[in-house]
Amino acid sequence: MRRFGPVLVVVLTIFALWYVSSFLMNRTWVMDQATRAGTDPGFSEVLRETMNQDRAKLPAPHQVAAELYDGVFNKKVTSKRSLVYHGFITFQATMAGFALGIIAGVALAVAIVLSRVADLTLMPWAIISQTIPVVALAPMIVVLANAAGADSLMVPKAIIAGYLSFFPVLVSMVAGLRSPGGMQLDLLRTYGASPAQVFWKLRLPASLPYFFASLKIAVAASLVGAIVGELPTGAIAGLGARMLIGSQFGNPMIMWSALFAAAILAALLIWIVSGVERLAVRVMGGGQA
Amino acid sequence: MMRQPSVVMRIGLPLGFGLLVLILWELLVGAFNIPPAILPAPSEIWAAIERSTAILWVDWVQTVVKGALTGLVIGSLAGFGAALAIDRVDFLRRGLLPVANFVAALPIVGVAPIMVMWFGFDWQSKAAVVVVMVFFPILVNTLAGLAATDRMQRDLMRTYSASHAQTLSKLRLPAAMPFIFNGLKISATLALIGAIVAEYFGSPTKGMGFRISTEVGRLGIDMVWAEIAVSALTGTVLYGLVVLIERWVTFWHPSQRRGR
Amino acid sequence: ADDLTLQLKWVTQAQFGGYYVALEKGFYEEEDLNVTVKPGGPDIAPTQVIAGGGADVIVEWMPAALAAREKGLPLVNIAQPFKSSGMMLTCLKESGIEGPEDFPGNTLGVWFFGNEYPFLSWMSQLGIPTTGGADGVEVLKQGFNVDPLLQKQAACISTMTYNEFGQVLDAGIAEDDLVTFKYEDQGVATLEDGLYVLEDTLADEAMVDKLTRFVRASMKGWKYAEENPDEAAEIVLEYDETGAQTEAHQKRMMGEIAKLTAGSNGALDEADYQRTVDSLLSGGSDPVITAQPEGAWTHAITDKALN
Amino acid sequence: MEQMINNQLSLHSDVATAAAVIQAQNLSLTFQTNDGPVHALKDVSLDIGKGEFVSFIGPSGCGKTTFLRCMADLEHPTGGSITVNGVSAAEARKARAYGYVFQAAGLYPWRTIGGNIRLPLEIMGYSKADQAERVARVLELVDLAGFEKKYPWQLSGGMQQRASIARALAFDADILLMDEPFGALDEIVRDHLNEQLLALWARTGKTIGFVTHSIPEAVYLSTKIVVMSPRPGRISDVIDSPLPRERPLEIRDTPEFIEIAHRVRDGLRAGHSYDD
Amino acid sequence: MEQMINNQLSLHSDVATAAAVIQAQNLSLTFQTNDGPVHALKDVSLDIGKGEFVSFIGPSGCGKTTFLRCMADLEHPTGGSITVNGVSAAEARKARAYGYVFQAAGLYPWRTIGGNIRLPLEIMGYSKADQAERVARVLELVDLAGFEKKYPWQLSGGMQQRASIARALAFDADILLMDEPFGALDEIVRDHLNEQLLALWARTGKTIGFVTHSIPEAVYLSTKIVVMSPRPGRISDVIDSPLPRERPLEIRDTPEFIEIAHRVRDGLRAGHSYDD
Ligand SMILES: Nc1ncnc2c1ncn2[C@@H]1O[C@H](COP(=O)(O)OP(=O)(O)OP(=O)(O)O)[C@@H](O)[C@H]1O
Ligand SMILES: Nc1ncnc2c1ncn2[C@@H]1O[C@H](COP(=O)(O)OP(=O)(O)OP(=O)(O)O)[C@@H](O)[C@H]1O
Ligand SMILES: Cc1ncc(C[n+]2csc(CCO)c2C)c(N)n1
Ligand SMILES: [Mg+2]
Ligand SMILES: [Mg+2]
Repeated sequence: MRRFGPVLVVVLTIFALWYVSSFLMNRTWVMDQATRAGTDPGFSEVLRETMNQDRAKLPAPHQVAAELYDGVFNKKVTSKRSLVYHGFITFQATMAGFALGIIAGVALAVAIVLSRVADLTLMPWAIISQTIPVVALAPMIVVLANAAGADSLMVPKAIIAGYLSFFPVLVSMVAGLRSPGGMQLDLLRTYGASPAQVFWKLRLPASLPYFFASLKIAVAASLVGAIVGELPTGAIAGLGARMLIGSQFGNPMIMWSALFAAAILAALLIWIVSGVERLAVRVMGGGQA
Repeated sequence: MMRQPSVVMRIGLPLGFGLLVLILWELLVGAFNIPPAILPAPSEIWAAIERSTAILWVDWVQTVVKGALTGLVIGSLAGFGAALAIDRVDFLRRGLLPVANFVAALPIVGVAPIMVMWFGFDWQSKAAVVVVMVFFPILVNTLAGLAATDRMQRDLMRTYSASHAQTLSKLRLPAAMPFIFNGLKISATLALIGAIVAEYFGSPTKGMGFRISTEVGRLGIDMVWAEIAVSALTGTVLYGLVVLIERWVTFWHPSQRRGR
Repeated sequence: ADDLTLQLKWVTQAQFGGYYVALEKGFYEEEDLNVTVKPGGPDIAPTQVIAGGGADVIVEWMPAALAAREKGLPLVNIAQPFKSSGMMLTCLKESGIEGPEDFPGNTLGVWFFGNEYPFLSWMSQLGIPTTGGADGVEVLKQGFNVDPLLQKQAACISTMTYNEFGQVLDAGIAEDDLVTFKYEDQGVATLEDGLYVLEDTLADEAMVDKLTRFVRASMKGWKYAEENPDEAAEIVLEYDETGAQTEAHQKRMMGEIAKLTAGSNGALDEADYQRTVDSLLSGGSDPVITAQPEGAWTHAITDKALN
Repeated sequence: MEQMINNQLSLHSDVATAAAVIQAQNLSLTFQTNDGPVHALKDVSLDIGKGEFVSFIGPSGCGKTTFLRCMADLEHPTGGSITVNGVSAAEARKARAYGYVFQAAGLYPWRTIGGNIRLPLEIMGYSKADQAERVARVLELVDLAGFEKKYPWQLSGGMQQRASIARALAFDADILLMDEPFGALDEIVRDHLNEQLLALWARTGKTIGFVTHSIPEAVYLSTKIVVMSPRPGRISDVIDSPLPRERPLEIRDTPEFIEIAHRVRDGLRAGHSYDD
Repeated sequence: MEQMINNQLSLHSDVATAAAVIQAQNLSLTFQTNDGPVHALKDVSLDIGKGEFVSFIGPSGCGKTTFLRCMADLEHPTGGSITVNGVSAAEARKARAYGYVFQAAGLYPWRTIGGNIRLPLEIMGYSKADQAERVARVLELVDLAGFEKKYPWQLSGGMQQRASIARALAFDADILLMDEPFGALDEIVRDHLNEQLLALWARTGKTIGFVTHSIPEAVYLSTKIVVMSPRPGRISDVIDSPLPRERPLEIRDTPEFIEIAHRVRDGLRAGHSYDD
């Protein structure tokens, strides 16, 4: 209770604010409609109307909750109306992109740390790569992946997700592989250790805390990438596609529920990764704090 | 230990690499006869840039100056302020932080249409998207930074019986600066991307995101790349600017000084 | 069976009912074709997909196809299942707009991404600048939904008879509260959903044969969809993998689409083509296309397919 | 033995209470750690009179730092009580009674040496002119004149340590608590600073608590030497020095000095497990 | 005075060269820093014979660490030459001639104490059985038996320091270089480890280079004491100890001991600016 008390209070406060905002934001539409119909609704009527609008500017919390519950629990998980189904499709692309991002990030970091030239040439471009809007590249990635003969829609989605997630891994791994101080390196020099030994016995273990710390950011970035990638891949399935179709076909509740489902999925992924991190830190004998 | 690379190397090598890629790109596009609708050659992109500087400028002002920078400033200040509040009131830390965490996980693709619905088509909605995007990195990094003082540094302040404000201004904020700048570096790139993506969901007939999404449909891929180039250049300059200010502000941090 | 890929212009919906019916009812199979239908979406330009080799045939609007042709992508119309245009501008009556002469000073929502050409040529024919100001119209790049009208961010928005217009009504705005301008009625209609291929595909005998069978089967699908709109809508719903579409909406869309396909046997009507081209050429200072296109359409396929 | 110490302590209290500045009564502090509780201090009682120079000596981990931190209200005892100037340690801290020198220098890297020394003066609201004057004076005192504008990381470890001492001396705290302030210094510098510290003490009449690992240092400086032993941390001996307040360096060769040093060494040795 | 030292040095060289393990000739090392060059070592010449125990003492920043690092090829001299076992320092390093104890413990936090000690053994390819046997032996030697499975941060500073000494003793290096290894330890533990170190030295006949700030420690341990002075870092005195190799702790009260200590102190004092 001590732990959840504050969260509860804050969440309740947010809900209260949310309800008030819902009322205020949705009222315009209700009043407009009344004007068009030539009626003059009382306050309680307006209140009721604002709380249950199909196309609310800001749906009330209970509406979103109901839609989420419906999408998650009231549908067979294999049904294409199930949020679990779409969440899983997005999850798959996220994981594929995450793996791609980790591999690319680690590989680049190793190259950058081992080679001065790679450092000076690649690092600026890694930064520049992140200033390019993915949405602009996405269609080209889709077309090129297509042209390269990838017939699964997973491939371009995973590439886009990987594109977003490799960077945090790269930055952290570079910092981590460089983290051993002068004395730690000198120690191995006095042993006449080979460069490979320095890498395996010092740099790599020293980088692991940095690596795990970056995974949380990377997995969130990967999810965003997967969702962004679901728009130009034909918006066929996945949370991103559902958001878009919900919005396009005048069913914003579908969009809101997909949006919250995505946030919950992200929270879940981050929570799992943090768990893995804690476990790894324990195994690595860390946890000084 | 390692010698500091000269400025020539630091600029020449990445530039050389970039040039190499451009040349290869140009040659490959020529050799494989790749249609410009898929991938225009760098020379064509450059031609588009020269041809459309006026349009590029208008788009840049709309997206970068009005959307991204406004959002970046507001979002950073908001994140910073929230961090100070959360830091001051433990109740908020335990209550607001998990919620903020959750909000940060909302994907931009979903947030953008809502912001357009709420704040209209013009730059205000783009700035709002940027605010949402940069708020969290700044918040988290500032909080981490405020916690980055070691016990002895804080105890010293205790022995002086310094007030909360004094401890903040003389110890914790200076110590937090490296973290805050890390957050700013992330935010600077996010801000651009956020402003551009938001334009996909409704915009006036100018802006980098508007141009990109429109020109793809018109097969003006050279123009798309021109905007991408402008975006990359802007992002890099923005990032570099943050790095420069960081150097100046956190000169004392070990990462900013080699040797001693 | 011969493989063939069709890239749609937008997401799975009754707008493309004929192709889905042909797929579901086995009309393609009967022609010994193995057709893959790729839905579109925002950020997918069918012209770019076909240029990249991602599709053999695309569904595209003629203005975008001709504009791409001028950009050097040699697209050729091989069939035109849509006879009339479903595009219109829908305005709130309370905005005070009664006719095109009332547009100046107002904000209008327009789809871009290649869909803006009909609007732009209409405005240039009306002589209304699209750069804002008191005598011009303020143009908004409209997103994927009808919110701008509901939120009164624009006086008018672009709608399709078969899709967005219904959404406006569903949202609770009565038809009486709306003023609509159909492009057809304004005499500025341009040809919509046609089938396009790259020119060099037509030089290949085997491909021509394949396309012939494809068009034949597709038109069979369209006829079936026109006659059985509800079943066609059900089929479309089957293929919508997002599960976000509703039956009512797709049934209505199919009904409206049937009105647009009515009157086309699949072959391009040269007069319609010329009207479209003229409209696009008349864009004043900034026409969509600058010269009469050559070889932008062929009857070669439909002639074989429909006889 | 415990009996004896207690006797001695209570005896001692009677003498000193009149002007007692710091009074610890049955002080205990237990840290809760993952491996179980650590009894850093257990039933420690001690009185420190006004103007005394008290050294704390004992094996690593016996609770010297913890004791000093309790005095300065940096650690909250889990048992017993501690009063400073008749009020609680917290109130004394808020009244800015302490100058504290930590075991490590702990200078703020974003401030110059001068800026670091100025820090407490800024916080306590000294005037600009007063600040400048004081900074110059204490820099002189620790032989760092001319280094005012350097940053901490531009100085050697020993110089940093001296700067942190200067920082604690810059303002007028009644009580000076120093945790191994001279640990990083070589013998010559150490001797020099020892002399300086004695002179300062004589001049200002501050009450000083001083942790050290060096027996000669403890004997040379103190009016009272507190020997501590570990697990749990407690006081094993309190030695009142008979040496005069005036102490030239040569006093270290006198028989009295050597005798006290012997007693301290014996007390220390008792805290270790080596049987030699 | 300089003349005198040089004389003494060259004289000394003649005696020791026969079995010289480390020979430094006019060694200089200048660091280029933002503030201009720092002359850490200047024209330093020294011969260390096989089986000698050489202590380096001198004020903070006089170049002791730098000199030791040059011997171990961790720093590249900017002038002069250094040979180890007749080959260059780099070759000697690659031949794994050194055991080095750094000024700070520098244990790898992700390895247990046992794992840290095993590190050099893994790198040098000792067999698993041999590794286990050696780890157990050196842990015993530094009184850390039972702590093999603990992580460094679970140990006090002094214990960490001892673990790092164990790490350097685990493998068979001819030359042991120790940079203030006992700095963080209290006097009693220090005495104990001094004895242990002397015993180990007597048993193995290793050549030892040892940096310390403590005069008694230097005199107690060494066969040769090198006194250094700063700015620029140079050798100001080399004292060959006449004390016997067998040294009980009580030797520290003998007149010979006190006399050598005096000479070291004088040499040290010359390196400081204090005029007392
Ligand atoms: N924050 C803490 N959490 C847990 N245990 C602690 C903490 N601080 C100190 N200890 C433990 O309390 C005991 C006393 O520590 P303290 O720092 O007072 O020793 P000390 O006498 O100052 O030693 P040293 O001479 O090494 O500085 C030690 O066993 C130490 O491990
Ligand atoms: N990497 C470096 N860059 C620049 N100057 C250095 C570097 N390392 C050492 N110095 C300088 O060289 C001089 C000698 O340093 P060194 O560490 O050898 O001193 P020391 O005798 O070991 O001192 P201490 O007793 O404090 O350990 C010092 O003035 C120091 O500031
Ligand atoms: C950027 C962009 N905006 C809107 C559409 C909409 N659109 C394309 S075809 C069509 C007909 C009805 O569905 C509609 C509405 C788009 N494709 N791309
Ligand atoms: Mg301590
Ligand atoms: Mg040193």
